Amino acid sequence: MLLSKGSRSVNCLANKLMTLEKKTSLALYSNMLKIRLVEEEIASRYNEQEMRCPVHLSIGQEAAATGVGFALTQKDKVFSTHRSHAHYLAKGGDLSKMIAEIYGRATGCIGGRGGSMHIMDPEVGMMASIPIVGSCIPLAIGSALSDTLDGNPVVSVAYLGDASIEEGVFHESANFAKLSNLPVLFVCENNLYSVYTHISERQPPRLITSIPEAHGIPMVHCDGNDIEAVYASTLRALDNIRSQNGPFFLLLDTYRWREHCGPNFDNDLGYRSEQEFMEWKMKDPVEQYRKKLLAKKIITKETDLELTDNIQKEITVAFDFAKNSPFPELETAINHVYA
Amino acid sequence: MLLSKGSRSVNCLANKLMTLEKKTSLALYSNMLKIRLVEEEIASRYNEQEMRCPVHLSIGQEAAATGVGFALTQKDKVFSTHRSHAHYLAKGGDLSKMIAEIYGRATGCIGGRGGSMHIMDPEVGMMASIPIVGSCIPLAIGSALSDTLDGNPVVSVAYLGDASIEEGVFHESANFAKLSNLPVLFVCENNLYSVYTHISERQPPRLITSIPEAHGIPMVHCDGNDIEAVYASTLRALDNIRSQNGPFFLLLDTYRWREHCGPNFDNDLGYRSEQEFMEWKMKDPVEQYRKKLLAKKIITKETDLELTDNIQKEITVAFDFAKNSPFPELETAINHVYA
Amino acid sequence: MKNNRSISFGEAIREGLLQASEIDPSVIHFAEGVEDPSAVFGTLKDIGKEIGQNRMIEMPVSENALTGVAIGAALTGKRPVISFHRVEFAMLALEQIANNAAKFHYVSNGKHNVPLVMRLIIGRGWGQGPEHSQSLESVFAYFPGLKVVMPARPKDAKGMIIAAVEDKNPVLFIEHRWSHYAVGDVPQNYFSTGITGPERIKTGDAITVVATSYMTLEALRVADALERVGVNIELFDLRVLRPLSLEAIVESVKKTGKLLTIDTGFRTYGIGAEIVSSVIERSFEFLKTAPIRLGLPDHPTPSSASLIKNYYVDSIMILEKISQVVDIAPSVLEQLKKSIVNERNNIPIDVPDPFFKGPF
Amino acid sequence: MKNNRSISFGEAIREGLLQASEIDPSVIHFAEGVEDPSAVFGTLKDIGKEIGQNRMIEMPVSENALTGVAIGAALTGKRPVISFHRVEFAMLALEQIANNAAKFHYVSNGKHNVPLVMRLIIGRGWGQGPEHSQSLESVFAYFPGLKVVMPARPKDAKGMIIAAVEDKNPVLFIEHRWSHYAVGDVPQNYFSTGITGPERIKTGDAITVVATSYMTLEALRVADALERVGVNIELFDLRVLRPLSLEAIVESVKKTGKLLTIDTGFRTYGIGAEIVSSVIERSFEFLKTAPIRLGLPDHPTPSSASLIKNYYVDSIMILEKISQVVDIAPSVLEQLKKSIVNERNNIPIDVPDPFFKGPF
Ligand SMILES: Cc1ncc(C[n+]2csc(CCOP(=O)(O)OP(=O)(O)O)c2C)c(N)n1
Ligand SMILES: Cc1ncc(C[n+]2csc(CCOP(=O)(O)OP(=O)(O)O)c2C)c(N)n1
Ligand SMILES: [Mg+2]
Ligand SMILES: [Mg+2]
Repeated sequence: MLLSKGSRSVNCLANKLMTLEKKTSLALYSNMLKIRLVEEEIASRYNEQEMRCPVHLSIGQEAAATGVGFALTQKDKVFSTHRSHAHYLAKGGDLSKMIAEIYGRATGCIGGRGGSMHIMDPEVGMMASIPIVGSCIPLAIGSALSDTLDGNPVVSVAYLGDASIEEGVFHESANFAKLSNLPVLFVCENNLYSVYTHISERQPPRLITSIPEAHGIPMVHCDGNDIEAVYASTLRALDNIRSQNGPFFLLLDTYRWREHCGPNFDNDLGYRSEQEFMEWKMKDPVEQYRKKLLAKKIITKETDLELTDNIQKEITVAFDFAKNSPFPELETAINHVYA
Repeated sequence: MLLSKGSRSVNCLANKLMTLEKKTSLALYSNMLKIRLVEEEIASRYNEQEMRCPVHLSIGQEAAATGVGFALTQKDKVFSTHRSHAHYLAKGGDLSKMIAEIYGRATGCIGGRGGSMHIMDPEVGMMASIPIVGSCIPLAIGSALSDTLDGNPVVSVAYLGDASIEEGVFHESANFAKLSNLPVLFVCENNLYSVYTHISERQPPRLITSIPEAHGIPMVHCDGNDIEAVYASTLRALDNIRSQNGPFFLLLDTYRWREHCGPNFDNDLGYRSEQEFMEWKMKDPVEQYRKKLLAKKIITKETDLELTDNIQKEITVAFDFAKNSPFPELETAINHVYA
Repeated sequence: MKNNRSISFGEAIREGLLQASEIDPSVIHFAEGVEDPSAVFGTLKDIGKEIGQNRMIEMPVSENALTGVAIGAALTGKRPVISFHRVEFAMLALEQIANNAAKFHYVSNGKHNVPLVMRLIIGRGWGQGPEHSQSLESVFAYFPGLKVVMPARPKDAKGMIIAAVEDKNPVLFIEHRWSHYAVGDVPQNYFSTGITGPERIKTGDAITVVATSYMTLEALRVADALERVGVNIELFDLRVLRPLSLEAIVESVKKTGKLLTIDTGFRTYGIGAEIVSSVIERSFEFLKTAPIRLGLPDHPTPSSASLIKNYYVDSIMILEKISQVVDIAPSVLEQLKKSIVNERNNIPIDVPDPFFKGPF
Repeated sequence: MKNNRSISFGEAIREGLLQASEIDPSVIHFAEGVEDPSAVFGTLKDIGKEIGQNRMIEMPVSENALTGVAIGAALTGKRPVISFHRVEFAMLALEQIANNAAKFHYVSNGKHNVPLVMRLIIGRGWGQGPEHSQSLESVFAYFPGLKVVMPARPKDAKGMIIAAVEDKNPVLFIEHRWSHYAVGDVPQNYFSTGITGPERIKTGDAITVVATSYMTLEALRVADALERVGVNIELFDLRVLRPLSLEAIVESVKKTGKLLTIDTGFRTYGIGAEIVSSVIERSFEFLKTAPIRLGLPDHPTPSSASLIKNYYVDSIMILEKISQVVDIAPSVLEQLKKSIVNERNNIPIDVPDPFFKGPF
């Protein structure tokens, strides 16, 4: 199991970056690499037209999901958006079930009913993915309320894109989460765009950080492409939340490499510059971390290749599983309207 | 015309309070006094059950509406809430048309169709009153957008209660107003309560001022019971807006004396303390200003009595007008579904 | 000890909620002013004292998010009851209701349940005006996955609110403000009616009448009046708008050959349209006349009481409609109308009628 | 020079919007990505270049407020056109739509107008799934004060979008994503169809068929097929759902004695229910069989293509329904079905059909 979490450990939880144990670094790296390779595989197979649903890939944004997901316990609950593959995998999701879901198969995590935009699997705490912008946020708050009433030391995570900040429901949710001092971690992946529109055309020139602050919610703003920074910030946030200090907000700067929805690159469209893209590509979270671990000798070229190879095999198995899985029976379409 | 605006003039527009001309002080006072007396009259006649609609009175909050309304020009546009009487009168509204509206008569400003919760009269720039919390806010933004596109130097005002801050639509509106640099004045009358619920049960312990700041909107927070402070702050806000600096936010602290909806006092219910009420009653905006003007010899006991008397007469005329007005014809109920 | 006693619909709601909350510790309450002196028209009065204040959750004026919060809590083991003073406020939360509440069980392939109760109160009277008086059941009933119920009578109020709380699905529980005043016999013990309907509340063969919510009470008055002159109508209280079960109504129409539906909301695109269309499909050859629908005319509610004289459907209108398809001597009709007018006496048009006292 | 040329429904929308914006400087546009490379599926493409970028207003992802902003602009002299990529996003704005847009003219006693166009696009196909595929016309059509239109064919797309922009009232303009691909003759000049409907697009006496939006195209295919075997159905494209005008349909039913309605949305509580109920009231004695309704079954749209085989109404289903009440020899029916299946060939179930080419 590449997404095993047993090896997580932290030596220092101060404001600065901690020193990670070798095992932890390795696990972070392999989890992130796996997400990258899975998304690349989806992209390369998408044109076969067998994944018959919109896909929103996280290529370029893997450090954010991985750093957060790795810091969570299995009991913590995640509520995600249209861009959920990475969140699911980082939460310990089952790769085969995810791919099967995208292929619309009965063996998908929800039997093919939702497809890529609705990945959910309550068994691993992937409570929901909701493709309506901002709509998952209050669900996370409600989940946190539930656990608080029951005395469960569980954190609920609301993932949001930068556009969610524009939705009223985010502010209403933040207000209530703080008012009720609930164990909620808001994770904002700021990739600068909503579809083709840059944040500067959607939000006034003020810092996003001012928003959680206004609601009285403590926050950390960090480089979302630096997986150790994300991991450390998340641990710090979780620590704060678990000490019953109420909600916390993580702002992670990152960048989506491919088109908003679909498998292709789209810089040719001109909504963003090649230069901007290249600058972010230099900050490739996977490549950066690979270099770091090579330098630290935590991996070697050989072990890295081996790891890649193992992951690739796992991915092949998952795609084979999906493609060989049956479609859901037509008669079942009417099931589960009511419990 | 007690609500004449000709006399407005300002000597000093600095951060401190300016010195007002005598005529201005007098006009502010008489406008505010009129609002108080009108609302008292509504309260005392309400149990006759001829005003057959919910009424939300502004008794105790008159300085806010008057100070803001007096600073506006007639062309400026106001969008109000369920608690709109004072906003309308302060905007130069017609007392008789308002009372007739509350009495459900054909001579009401909108023919009795709306009643107290929908007071509107576009002719004096009272564009709308909307009883759904927060719902009027984006309308003001749209109005400001319209004037901006047309190059009209007009300000649109969005009135809001403290509860509106909790509605997502407020945040969405603030974001867009700032993004588009629109001439909008947000006026938040913080009377601490939404119906029976204190703000501390609805919003976390952070300053309301943090909210507009987060959206990048400049603001002034002032004593909403000090009419000169409100007036001066509004002028400053308008000045800022008219210099094309975009939206501005006024936060006015004030207090509602009577029940949320209806004519009675309700401290006996226990949702707020008699002591709190008395503390605010000491800050009676009308009484405070009366004392100030007496001290300054701008009014005397005699001229004050005379003024009160004249206003009372005007009020009697308005109520008589309303009560003697015809009801709208039943057949007209189906008119104006479509333009 | 008598198990039944006369209480109002509003009191019955409260009693049902209290008992359900006592029995099931996962029940939690959300409302604006959840524990304020009015406590949602008295229906939540002192419930916190009995079950613990921590289960009474004050809702900021943030209807969309708080509906989402309630859904989130429902997904994770709670049975939230969220009470809205006016159904209109739920328009702000439609996205949460129609997407998340309605579809979670379906989309998750049965993995998630949303055992949520949303109480939505329809305002009426005393100049509530266009934005505090709407009947929006047609909007909500459109979505599969939601259950939409509209009890009319005190006993149902209790039995159905308990059923709603016990249900594993999102139940929109729509209460008409004027039903709140109706008084009738209600058992003291904990009981559930289930989310079931329609209920036949008068048996007859003159015509089949299907009413929703408060309109059931107006129709009942007509049924009673007609009974006195020997005309028996078959009256159904629809109770459950979704999922819609029309067997009993179809059977009735096969007997009577005539159908009248009465909506609380607009006639056009109202609930009656679905009932008429569905019933016709299954009883066409039995119909003697075209089915009739009553509901509000196509305009918003004006505030002035003088403009609503012909707006709301009342017993007189119902009686007149029935008389168009059922044989009633003109003199008898006039006499019945007079007696109804007299019963109502000179109560103004915009205040509820004290007529509605059980047993229903 | 030919004034007509074949363009797609989507192109027709764009052309209508561009011409209307050029003629009336008060027209302004709102959308998320109003000038992005996709420009709302191409329908706003380069409009800013023609009329000025300042009239193209980028909407933050704040549907509720921006709808309110558009209403506020409409109140104060503008004619805003607000385009939503998916009708679902408008659920967030229902309060603004149903209260402010729908009621301002009424409540203000005629003082305010809200000349607003809201374009709401219904998604379908390619795994759009439960929250990007809904047909919500029933929800909006419920509110007096709104006009709700659903054009089906390219020429109407242009004529009706122009009519919508010219109208003094809030017009919800609902476009089906699959209609966007339909191609047909469209005049090049500026013209308005008015907000009028229904339109009779096939004359016949076998049965009256009333379809909305994209369903009109599926029905048209059936009408054409039946025509070839000498069966003529009378097909109406409803076009305008509110205000609803049913005269022509009633007259038709008096002639044919049979009625079939076809909804894009759910059958239960769908548009068809109102049509059937209203038409029956006015043509009961002419009806030979119970009216029939087609629409979506009572469950959300699953994403997997394998689950939607029987979900959407298509020509084959329509043909089968018609054959239940119209005399068609079984062998002829089989042959027609086969020819339709052949026409569609092996296009997957979740992509639009290239069949829909005019002239319509
Ligand atoms: C309420 C709503 N409005 C609009 C959309 C269309 N939409 C889908 S994804 C998206 C972009 C959201 O951007 P962001 O939140 O920054 O997430 P990202 O795609 O960048 O990860 C938009 C506008 C939607 N799904 N829901
Ligand atoms: C969306 C919505 N939710 C709830 C209500 C019920 N309501 C009417 S007035 C009011 C209080 C609003 O408080 P605030 O905005 O502070 O204004 P105030 O009454 O204090 O002037 C509430 C909750 C409403 N009208 N609209
Ligand atoms: Mg983004
Ligand atoms: Mg207040």
